[in-house]
Amino acid sequence: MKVLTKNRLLFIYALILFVVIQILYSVGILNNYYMQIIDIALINIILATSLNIINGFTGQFSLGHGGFMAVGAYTAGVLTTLIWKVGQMQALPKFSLFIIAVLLGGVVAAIIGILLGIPSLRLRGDYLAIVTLAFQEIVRVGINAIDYVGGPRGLLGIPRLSTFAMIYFFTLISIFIMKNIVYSTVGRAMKSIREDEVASELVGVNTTKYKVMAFSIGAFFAGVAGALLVHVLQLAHPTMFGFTSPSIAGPLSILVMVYIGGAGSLSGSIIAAVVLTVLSELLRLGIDSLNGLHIFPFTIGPEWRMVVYAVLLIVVMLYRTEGIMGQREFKILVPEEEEKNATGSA
Amino acid sequence: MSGIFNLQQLINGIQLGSVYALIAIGYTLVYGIIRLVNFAHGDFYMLGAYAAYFTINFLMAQRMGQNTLIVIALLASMSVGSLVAFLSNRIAYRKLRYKPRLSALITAIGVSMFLEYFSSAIPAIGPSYRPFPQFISIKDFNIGTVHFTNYQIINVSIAIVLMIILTYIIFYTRLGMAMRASAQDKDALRLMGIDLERIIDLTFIIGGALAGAAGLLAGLTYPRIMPYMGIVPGLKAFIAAVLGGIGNVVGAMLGAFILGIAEVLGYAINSIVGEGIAYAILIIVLIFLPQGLFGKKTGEKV
Amino acid sequence: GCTSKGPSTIKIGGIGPVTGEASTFGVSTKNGYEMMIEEWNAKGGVLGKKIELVFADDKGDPTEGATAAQKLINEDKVVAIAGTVMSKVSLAIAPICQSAGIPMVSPTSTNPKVTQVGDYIFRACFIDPFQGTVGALFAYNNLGAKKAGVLFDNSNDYTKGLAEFFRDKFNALGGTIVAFEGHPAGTTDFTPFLTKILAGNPDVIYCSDYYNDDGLMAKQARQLGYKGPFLGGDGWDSPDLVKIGGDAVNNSYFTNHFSKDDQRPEVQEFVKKYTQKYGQAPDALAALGYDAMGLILQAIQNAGSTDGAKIRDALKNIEYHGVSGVIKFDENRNPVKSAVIIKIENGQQVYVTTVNP
Amino acid sequence: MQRVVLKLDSVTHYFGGLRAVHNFNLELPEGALWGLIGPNGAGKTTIFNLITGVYIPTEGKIYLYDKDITTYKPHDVVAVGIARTFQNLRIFGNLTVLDNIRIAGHYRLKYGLVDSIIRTPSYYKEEKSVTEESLELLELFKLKDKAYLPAKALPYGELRRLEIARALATHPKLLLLDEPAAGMNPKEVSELMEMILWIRNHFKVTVYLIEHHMQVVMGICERIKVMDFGETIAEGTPTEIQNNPRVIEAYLGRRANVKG
Amino acid sequence: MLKVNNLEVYYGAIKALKGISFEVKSGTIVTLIGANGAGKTTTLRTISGLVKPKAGTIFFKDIDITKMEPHMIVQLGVVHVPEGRRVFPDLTVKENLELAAWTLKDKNRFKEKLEDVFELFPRLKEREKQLAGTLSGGEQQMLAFGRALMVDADLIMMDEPSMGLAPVLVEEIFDTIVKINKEGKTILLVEQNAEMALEIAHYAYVLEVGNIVFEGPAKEVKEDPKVKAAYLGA
Ligand SMILES: Nc1ncnc2c1ncn2[C@@H]1O[C@H](COP(=O)(O)OP(=O)(O)OP(=O)(O)O)[C@@H](O)[C@H]1O
Ligand SMILES: Nc1ncnc2c1ncn2[C@@H]1O[C@H](COP(=O)(O)OP(=O)(O)OP(=O)(O)O)[C@@H](O)[C@H]1O
Ligand SMILES: CC(C)C[C@H](N)C(=O)O
Ligand SMILES: [Mg+2]
Ligand SMILES: [Mg+2]
Repeated sequence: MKVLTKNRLLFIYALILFVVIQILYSVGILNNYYMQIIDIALINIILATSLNIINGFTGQFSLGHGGFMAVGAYTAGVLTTLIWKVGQMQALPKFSLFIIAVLLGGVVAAIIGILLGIPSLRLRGDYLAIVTLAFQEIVRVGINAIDYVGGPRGLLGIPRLSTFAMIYFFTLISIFIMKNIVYSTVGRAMKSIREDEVASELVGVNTTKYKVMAFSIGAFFAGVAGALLVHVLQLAHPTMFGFTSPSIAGPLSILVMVYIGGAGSLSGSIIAAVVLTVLSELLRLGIDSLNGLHIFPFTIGPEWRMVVYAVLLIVVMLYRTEGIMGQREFKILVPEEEEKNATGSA
Repeated sequence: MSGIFNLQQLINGIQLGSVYALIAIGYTLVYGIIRLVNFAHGDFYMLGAYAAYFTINFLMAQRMGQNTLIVIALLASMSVGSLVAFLSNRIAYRKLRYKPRLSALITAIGVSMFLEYFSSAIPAIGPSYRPFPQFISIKDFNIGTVHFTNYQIINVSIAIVLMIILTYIIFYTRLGMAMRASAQDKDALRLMGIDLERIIDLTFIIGGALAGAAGLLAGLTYPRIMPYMGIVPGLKAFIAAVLGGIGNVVGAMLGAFILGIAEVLGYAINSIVGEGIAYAILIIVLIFLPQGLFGKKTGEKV
Repeated sequence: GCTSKGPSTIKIGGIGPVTGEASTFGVSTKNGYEMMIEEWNAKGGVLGKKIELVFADDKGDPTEGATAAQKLINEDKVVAIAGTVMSKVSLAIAPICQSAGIPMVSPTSTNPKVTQVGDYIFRACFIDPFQGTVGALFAYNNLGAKKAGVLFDNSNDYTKGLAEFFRDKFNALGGTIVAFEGHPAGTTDFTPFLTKILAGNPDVIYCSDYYNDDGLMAKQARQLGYKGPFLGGDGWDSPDLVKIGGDAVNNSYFTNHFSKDDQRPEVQEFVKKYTQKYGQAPDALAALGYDAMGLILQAIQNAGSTDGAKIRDALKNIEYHGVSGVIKFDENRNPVKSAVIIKIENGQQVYVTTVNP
Repeated sequence: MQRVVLKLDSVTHYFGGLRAVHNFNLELPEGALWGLIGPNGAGKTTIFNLITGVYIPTEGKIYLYDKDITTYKPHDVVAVGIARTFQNLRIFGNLTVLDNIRIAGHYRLKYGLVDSIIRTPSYYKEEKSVTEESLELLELFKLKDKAYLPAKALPYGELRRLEIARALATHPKLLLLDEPAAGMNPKEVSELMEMILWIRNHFKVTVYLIEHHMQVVMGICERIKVMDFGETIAEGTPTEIQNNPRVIEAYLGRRANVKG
Repeated sequence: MLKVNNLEVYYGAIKALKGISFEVKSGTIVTLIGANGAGKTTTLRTISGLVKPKAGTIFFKDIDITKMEPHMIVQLGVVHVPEGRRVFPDLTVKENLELAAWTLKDKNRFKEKLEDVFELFPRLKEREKQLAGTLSGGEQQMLAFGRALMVDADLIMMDEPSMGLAPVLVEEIFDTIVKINKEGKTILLVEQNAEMALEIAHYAYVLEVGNIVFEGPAKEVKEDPKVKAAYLGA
């Protein structure tokens, strides 16, 4: 009998986790609040891992992830809401159209990713960062100017098609695909660019191609995640994807996740996405329960939550500078054939 | 007609540019030396504005004269900007000096969030807009159809004086020389018997002081302040610094004025796309001049 | 539902942005919620129970708002929600409340779509079209303006909405819009837009922003030589307007729910108590937050139950005397209340006239 | 007659106003081991950069086996068979030693993004073969026991070996070595000399080399070219070069401490 | 003058120096030779305070400098010319020299020193206003040397001054070292070019993967058969 391959194992674990969550939900241990946190955490996993492909694995410092999210979100939202009007459809065509819409959101984002990848060929480091940031803001301003998608009012009336199962499925597939990319000659090419662009060009890596590819892969998944997100919230709004968005699923927060988790570690992004998403809610609950204890003569206002969050960010970075995982990966994500070669796994 | 209005817009742009410039210089100064994109820099500006706000309110209650008042307020905002910049360097950046560059970027984001959220959480500042005291009576000047006020004159002249002082420091003093040298090779600097950390502290102090001064000027000209007021100007200053060639102080000033004027003229052309224009210019400039307008080509040597 | 031995308090959810760039609005709103609840508790609570406000921050962001609403409903088991400030966030919260059967009253979300989400969703404020239209009528008929300039926040649906309805109505009346200028969020320097507007020699400038921006705009317009009046919406209503705008805002007008000169006791009472408690006079957001919470509590009282459906039905039939006017809901759960026009004279708000919808 | 592997035809290169290389000509025969020397800043590394496509010459042509590669991108230059090492080590420090080698096989792998994602048989087949081949190469260079360490953990001497191995992993016909002996002591230098000779024979490559260690250049190069200020000032056998007064003046110095 | 005792230095988990001890006597040229990665650079970096040792002590003129910051150590009179020259490329030659004189309080003293340096390296004087980054390798090495002389130091530590230089320049640099030594400076010289280093040094230490394996007067070391075989390429 053949032993289980890791990929199968990964799917089995994932299935078990899925069933456990479903059971916990149906018996009421996990209420809608927890499910919402789980949904957002899963979406953040896709966002952080995909940004990591660009920033952590390929070493191209991008601040434009919000732009890709927005493109994916609006593409899918326009399809489901304005064009196909799936709101009143039966479950089956509705969900298959939804999957198509999400994928198309990813594809359009990926195409934009290719376009944005092109300046990355000429720009390095902070210059690239600022151009990607400018791109993100242009997307935001651009959406503001398009009345068809609601302009500053946002795209409204999006049906709630992102069920937990749907998000879970997309997250799992995304991780699987990105893991397979990372552990392949494509991934190696990306990492070599991060390490030394000139040297990798001079050992035969077409750095142009792989930089653009990294941008489009990252953009694809950011688009998918954006599409999923707006089908949870039932609206898309330009400010959600801008530089100043305070959202836990906003671009700045995702960037933080990549580096807190460890640039160059998918596992790190997964952990950081979950930890930071949960942490932000735990702080909310923590302040509530501190106030509930009535040990202080005053009540702690909800505004202190973000103060604590900021302090924790600084502290983690000061004491875990390489991020939680550094460049290490969970064993389960490392293919058999690469086990020996993985630079330290956890 | 439209020609004259364009002249007016030009003045508007210079005024906006001078605020950007003061923030951008600090940005670029710090960047030049420790390669840190200090996201919190816009918040130093915000705290500078609050420092001026409290000082002026306090001194106005003492019935102090206009001129002394503005000088003291300027000193107060510059000191607070310096102090906060100095402390954030010591607490959040110093320990990461020899670590991967981006980890300090994340603590900078943390510092920025902290300063904003903390300011808005404490009752002394609070989240609301505060009307900035207007202790100088407005005087209007008209030349043809171009209007400007004594506020604009005060604003632009303080900015210019500070910039001249800074340029002097950087290019004609030993401190400035050390600052430029530490941007090039830190260990070598230390081997010359120079205390690198002191140079970095001083850089933050100078950068913070300029941001603080910008806070005062913004308060004077746009008389309402709030804890999140630093985000957008901070972002714009960052853009200006990159546009000018990041790390290059003169470039940052010019970048700021170019950005200010381009933005204003952009709005004058089309209000909807106006906002995108600054970003579009930036992208186009960088595609053709990847090191910014005045950045030095540091073509990596193979 | 509310069956046997319920808890000893009734929990009401409150949502608003107390952090982030909209926090200045959120805090006023939250103050309004709190004050209303304190007043009821001082009177012995509702249905014989004390009322507890469970407040959650939404940072002015839809994602955070949705999570906050889920928490209030599922963790804290609130019976109704007052919230939230920004329409974009209310639109993410509304479907959650609707499907959970929890009534929601937004104090300030003016986008017409908000209450269209479902029959559990109400609001305490005007909707965008109303004020813009009233403003245009006033400008054309009462001020005799023939040429108007418009300045608004391009990325804020409220101010853009007002601006658009003003423009459309003003045009329909036969006036000319000399410039229709949107500025980006976070702008402090409005001179480029004002310069453009003034080039058309307007008789009036319609500024549909909130007071903090309007004050600056007025100032900067005066510096550019503008002498005429400004006109705005309820966003102008704040004591800080005059502090920011100074003399520049004198002889300007805005549409509002109520006037502080209004001699109705609830208004006078509110202004006094609020100023005492928070050290500053209330703005429009505080008033609406106060009324939104009042609507909910009154409805629970009227329903005699904390059951969501019953509260909803009570809200539908309510006639509530709030500080922002007498509120009754139309079939879209929008309040039917009249607007007043207020003039600023020597830094004081002066009642001008009442306009009925 | 031996074929010419590499031909540079009146190559000139400017950096802005600076003429770094002027009218450089070269016909490197198959199997040769030639050297390029000259004072600092003479333009030697620039020649390598021009050959490998890092810069495109301002004037002149570059041919590999009669194929005009003047305007090739660096990765295309690798694909047609030219590999190089760097004056300052350029190793992928955070990648394993094995990955440093495998990446050099990248351009030969046929499987692509889609194969990686769905793990087609060709992924497994090609990954297996590139891994095996890389391990063999590491064995030859006595680095196999360090294959799974991050490269940055290796001492300097091994890094230099790794860099040469990585260059060879691209299956070059021509190997360019830029100061391979930099920072080595005389003993290590002699070992290196042997290794270069061995590489030439074992991998059947043509070698072109830049060095300041006269021991190396005079010891193993068959012919030497001397540059100064971008100009070729001399060319010939080691003995000819050692006795060329112009070279002594510009480069070697009067007390020239040169061992053959 | 300089006494190093049982110095141990780690880079993360890598032990670069395994407890070395040596001393440098006033007025001499002492050379530290050894293979690549033996720890020569690390030794100098530790003495100048750039790297902190895990164990061991360093005394300079009987002052414990083990835990001092680099700028303090320079002020005491130890100057380090780093591997690879490390001039400030975007400052002019003169500015480079001015910075090096940071620790000098007296303006006249600075002028004097500058004269001295220019006298020793007339080529630097010619290029006073040129940006250091545009100097040739040999000139940069002279500048690095000159910078060290601007500091009022008694001990000059030089890390591979001949690296990457054309033979003709190597000769010049070594001549200068001898000259300076004759003028009274103590020199600690790290070199790969063992042959030439041993020729000018008075005393030598041989370093091998973090340990000192051999020491003696330079002449003896040069003739030692083991050293000959390992470092002089027979
Ligand atoms: N990217 C570049 N931009 C501008 N000038 C350059 C560049 N690369 C090299 N140079 C200049 O071209 C000239 C030749 O440099 P090159 O690196 O080829 O010298 P080299 O002969 O290899 O010297 P060394 O022996 O010191 O390595 C030098 O003057 C150098 O400063
Ligand atoms: N920054 C560093 N991080 C990790 N290891 C280092 C670092 N610097 C040096 N090492 C290691 O410490 C050991 C000693 O290095 P060092 O640079 O002192 O040697 P060296 O004798 O100066 O060699 P070379 O002749 O190459 O200059 C080597 O194994 C080297 O790899
Ligand atoms: C406070 C305001 C900006 C809210 C606005 N009325 C809205 O509907 O979004
Ligand atoms: Mg070279
Ligand atoms: Mg060394």
